[in-house]
Amino acid sequence: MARYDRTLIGLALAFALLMAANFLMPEWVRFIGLQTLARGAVALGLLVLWRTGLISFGHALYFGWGAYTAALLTRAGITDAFVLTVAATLSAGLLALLLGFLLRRYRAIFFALLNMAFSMILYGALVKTEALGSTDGFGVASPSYFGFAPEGEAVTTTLFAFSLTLTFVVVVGVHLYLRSTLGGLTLAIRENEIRVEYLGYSAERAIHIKYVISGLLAGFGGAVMAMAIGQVDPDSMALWTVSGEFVFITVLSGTGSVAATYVGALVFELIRTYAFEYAPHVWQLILGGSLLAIIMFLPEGLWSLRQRLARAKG
Amino acid sequence: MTRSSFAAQLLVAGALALAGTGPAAAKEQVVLAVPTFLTGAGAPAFGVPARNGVEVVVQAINDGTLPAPYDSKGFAGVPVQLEVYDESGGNTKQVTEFRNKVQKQNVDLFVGFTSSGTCQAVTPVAEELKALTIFAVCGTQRVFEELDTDPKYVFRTMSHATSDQVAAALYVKAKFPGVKGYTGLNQNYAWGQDSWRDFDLAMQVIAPEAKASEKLQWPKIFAGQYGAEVSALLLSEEELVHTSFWGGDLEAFIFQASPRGLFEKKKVLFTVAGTAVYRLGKKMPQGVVLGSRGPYGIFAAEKDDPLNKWFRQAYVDRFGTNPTGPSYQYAQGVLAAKFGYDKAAAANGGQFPSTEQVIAAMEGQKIPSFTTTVNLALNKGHQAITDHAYGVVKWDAEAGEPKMVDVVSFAAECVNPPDGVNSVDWIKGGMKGAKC
Amino acid sequence: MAAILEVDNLQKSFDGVVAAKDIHVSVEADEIIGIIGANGAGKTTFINMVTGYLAPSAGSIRFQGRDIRGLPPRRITQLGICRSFQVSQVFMSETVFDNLLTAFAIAEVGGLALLRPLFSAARADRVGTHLERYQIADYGDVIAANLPQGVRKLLDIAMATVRRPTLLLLDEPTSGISTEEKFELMDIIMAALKQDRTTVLFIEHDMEIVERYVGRVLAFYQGEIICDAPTAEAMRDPRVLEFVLGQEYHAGHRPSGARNA
Amino acid sequence: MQQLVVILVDGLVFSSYLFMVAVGLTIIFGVMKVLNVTHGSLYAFGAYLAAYLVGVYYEAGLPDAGGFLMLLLAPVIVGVVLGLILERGILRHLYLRDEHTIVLATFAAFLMLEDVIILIWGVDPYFAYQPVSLLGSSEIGGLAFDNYSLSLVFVAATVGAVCWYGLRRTKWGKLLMAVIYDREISQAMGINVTAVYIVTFVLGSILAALGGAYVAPTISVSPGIGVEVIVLAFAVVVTGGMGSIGGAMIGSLVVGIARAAAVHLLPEVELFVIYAIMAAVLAFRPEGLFAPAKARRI
Repeated sequence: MARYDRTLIGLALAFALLMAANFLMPEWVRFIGLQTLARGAVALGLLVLWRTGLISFGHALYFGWGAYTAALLTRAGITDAFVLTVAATLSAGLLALLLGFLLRRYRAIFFALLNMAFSMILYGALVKTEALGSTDGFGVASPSYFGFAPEGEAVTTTLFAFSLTLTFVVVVGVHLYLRSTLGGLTLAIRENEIRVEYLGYSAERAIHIKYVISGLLAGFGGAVMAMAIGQVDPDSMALWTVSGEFVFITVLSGTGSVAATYVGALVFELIRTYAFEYAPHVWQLILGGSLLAIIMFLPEGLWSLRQRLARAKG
Repeated sequence: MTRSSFAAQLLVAGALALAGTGPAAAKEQVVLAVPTFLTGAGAPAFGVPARNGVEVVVQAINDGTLPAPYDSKGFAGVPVQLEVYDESGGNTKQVTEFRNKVQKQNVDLFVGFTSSGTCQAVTPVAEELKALTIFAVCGTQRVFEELDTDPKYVFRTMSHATSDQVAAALYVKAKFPGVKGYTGLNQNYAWGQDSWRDFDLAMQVIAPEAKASEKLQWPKIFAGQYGAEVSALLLSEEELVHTSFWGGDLEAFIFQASPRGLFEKKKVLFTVAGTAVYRLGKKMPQGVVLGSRGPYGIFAAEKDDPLNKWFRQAYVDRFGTNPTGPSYQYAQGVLAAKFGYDKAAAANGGQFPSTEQVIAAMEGQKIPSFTTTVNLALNKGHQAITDHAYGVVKWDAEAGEPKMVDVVSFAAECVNPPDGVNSVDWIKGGMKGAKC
Repeated sequence: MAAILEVDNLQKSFDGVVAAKDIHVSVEADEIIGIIGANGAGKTTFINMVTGYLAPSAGSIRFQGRDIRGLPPRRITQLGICRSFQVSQVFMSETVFDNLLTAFAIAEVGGLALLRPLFSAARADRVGTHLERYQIADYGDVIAANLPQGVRKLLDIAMATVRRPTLLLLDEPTSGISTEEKFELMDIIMAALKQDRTTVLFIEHDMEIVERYVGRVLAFYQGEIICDAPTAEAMRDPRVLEFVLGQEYHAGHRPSGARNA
Repeated sequence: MQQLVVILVDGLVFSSYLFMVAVGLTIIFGVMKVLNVTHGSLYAFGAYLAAYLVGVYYEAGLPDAGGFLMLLLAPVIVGVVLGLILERGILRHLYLRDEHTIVLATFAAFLMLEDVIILIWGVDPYFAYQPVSLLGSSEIGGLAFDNYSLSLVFVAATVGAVCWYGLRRTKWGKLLMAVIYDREISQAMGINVTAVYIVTFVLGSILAALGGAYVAPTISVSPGIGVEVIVLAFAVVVTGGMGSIGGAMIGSLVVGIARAAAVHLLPEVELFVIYAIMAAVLAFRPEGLFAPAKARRI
């Protein structure tokens, strides 16, 4: 019981600190922060699935869906960040609900790859659609906040504050879900669906619920990313490699904690930024190399690192 | 890595960023960032020739060995530090990189960008961050016509893609007056879609008697296999084939179409094949029409201008191959930047100018370049119009290299809309005010 | 007294192979029924059909007067028919306590209630009493995977009964248990079930167990019920003697005897 | 009529290409239950080495026919060397981990190899057109087709036949099938699963590289050719049924002919054909056209 409370307190503290830091950090750091929040949200969704032993190699589907939903709304003249985010999140959740009826029947690698296949279909559709700028994508008007439209550096500061606040709500929500009975079912389902079924609950329904949650989170991440970048395009929103990055962040973070996901997302951003800055010709080599190193030497992800340190301290 | 060490990293990096944002006084060097494709499919066709072109020019600028009017050292006397970086990896990454370059690595200006999508993604950021950004290549006219209608920090030093297609249509009209029908083979992504749309529009105005095919080929970009497309083109009634293929797809298409006699059966019009013509050499099918997005690359081979002669020589000496379109286009962007800095410094009493002064010095100028004048005539003096040329490839046996014959050159004013007119509307409206 | 389970003319065949043929059974409340028969006689198939794991090819299954044929296992479970398994189906990597905690959680809540925390003091108490009832309280903190065979069996049955089922189907509760343990195990189970007056149907190979705990026997042979009678009577039934006990006394005793040696 | 013939020929050629590209992926998936993302890199390496060797070969002015041997030599070298490096160096350390971790590892390796290719061969494209020119062209349905592309059909058919025979009729194939059917049981039965995995991965790698090598003469071998292939191969494998060679064949034929038909009859949908077929299959038979329905625990 106490354990859970500590997580909540930790989250609240982190929230307060970051909110304060928002006004001190240089803009490029804040921008990395924004992307961390966006990708972290998707990874959090994958974490929820992973707790039942399922992983999706296609969540760029919901990420891109959310991003494009937000972008299309700004095209239609709706620029309120809150409306954009909620709409993107819900529409992605709805899509997940529909596909879930099919996907909930699959497990293990088949589940992962069927997701990937669906994300490719969205990618193909986007590239094909000239109205949506095909591979160029199109611009996203900078968001307003209940009528207030920031200028200059305030653009990112406000967006970060906004995203951070919603992220806090989302993370707490997911945390509460995970400690709930429904969330607790995850391990049971991972271990023995037959028993769960014979205790009177549908394992498939539990999985379906998780899938929808992961879809909602990915849509949320997509909206944040779209608003941060100011442009949506298939290659960086819906391509299969994007899904791969999300899985990487999830594995990098480990299933240990909801907070770890965001640390993982941040590490990912930093690796990429520095690889790109110091090795412009071989940045993929560095990126891939670090992925590989982490997979091989940190099987439990960063969280295990934290625990190891704790043990070391004694 | 642990949280604390992240914090450390962030603080350090943050400190760096803050430290950089000092006054521009006593400038020791101008940091010139050049984004272009160093990896991926864009690298051979665009990225590497472009980088090479820039390296040649920047070195000469720092040594002060360029011919007039660029014979002074550096930008406004300050040596240029070149930062070439990879343009591949998608817009999200490019926008992030752009911000990092400006805020973390204190880049003074950008010259480059090949992908239309990336240009569109970067434009608002450049304006937001007040970073001087000179687009050297990217084609789309949307940048200034839709996205950034009141540009301040963003320039483009070559005509946008519409002029490629207008010139192409004019060439068809001039050289194949009798053409009854034309079809298209274009990659199914923004560049291909826009290229066909503009060409088709221009043809409807310039050669209304010719009819566009009902069955246009839209292969996926990087598909690499075009057997079926070649068959379909061989079977089509239209005698003219328009294609905006580039890079590996272009070369693959040529390898797959040549043995099947497509280039003998049909008149094929390549709008951007200039990039491949030297590399393919003898394998380049004879008698095809091609353009290089302007009087660049092979079209500049015989252009007898001191600046151009110097560039070709320096480039060949250094890399052993001839400069292609992108080499010229990127180098041209650098020239424009030097022009702006030098002029602004002069106006500033020899003092190193602020970015805003450079912009003021560039807006609306006619900047001399290798084979054309970069006339910043459109969109409040930020969008250049440049000359254009199309011709037919012929293998010159004794010279041992390809040549352009039947070249038709087009004045910038002939293939570009007048200021204030949206290019697509301009074509639809019958290209009023074109001075040919 | 009214029958709670009525099975009429139940049929099942797996592409050609007949696993159940016109089975008629009527079970009354509070009965303790033993199902005997050689391996492959159709015993488990019968349980699987009653609990919705397999869909019958034909026939009807009525529980407390309502037709439950074709319902998914979870619905049937919710209606009050629970089962245990030949191979214990527990959450191997969790402790005995957590196994039951999860079991109670699923059994107790439906719909939005699922969003309440998994752990609650009240629920913990219920787990405690349940552990006591099956006399496995000492094992509360042991990971299921490390449990002795017999205890895991008990845990499996304990989990099957968290819903206080009206009808409980046990699939070979004593399989893999040595003879001397068997009786102890069955005593615990039966005692626990009596408290809830649960009607029990269980598959058993060991006739001593059957004779000791069961009032009525269903003997299966090649998918058919060849005998449905009070235990003593069934034990004398010629067909049972020929088709079931003939092997059963071997199947039932030799292995356990071997274990003793 | 003529059009029909041409569609069939184009379709067959493209199907063969798809099969060559997909077969390696599906074999590795079938046995190891791993989506091998490095498949694209292996394809690219095959293409590069083949193009390089062919170039060197004809530079040396050796007899024409020998150039084709290079197209077979290259994939063997790539498959054995790179395949072993990947399997021994990376994958084998991960077999005890979740399947998706292994997929992720191949994804990481793929990223690295993209740059390694550039480090080895630079960004300038390699051309190996000689084999195509040598074989000349012939006329079918009034159209010229280059014999090299036509020969692709026979190569693909041979590869398919050999794989089929190898799996159904040889001892190794039976072991493989056993492992495909149930890893644990076969281990218990004393099958050396490790050895099976090594052989499978090297085999799959050789096939991937063969795809690249055989296509090399018809394309411009340049950076990024591997990325597209992963997507294409994956689409085919999903359509046909993951892990089934028959599935890969059916998938290739369906996709290939459908695409050719689209190009000739309704070109504007070409890009979407592959995805559309995949979507349809997923909607109605998610386990693919060919693969047996996967047994589920409930």
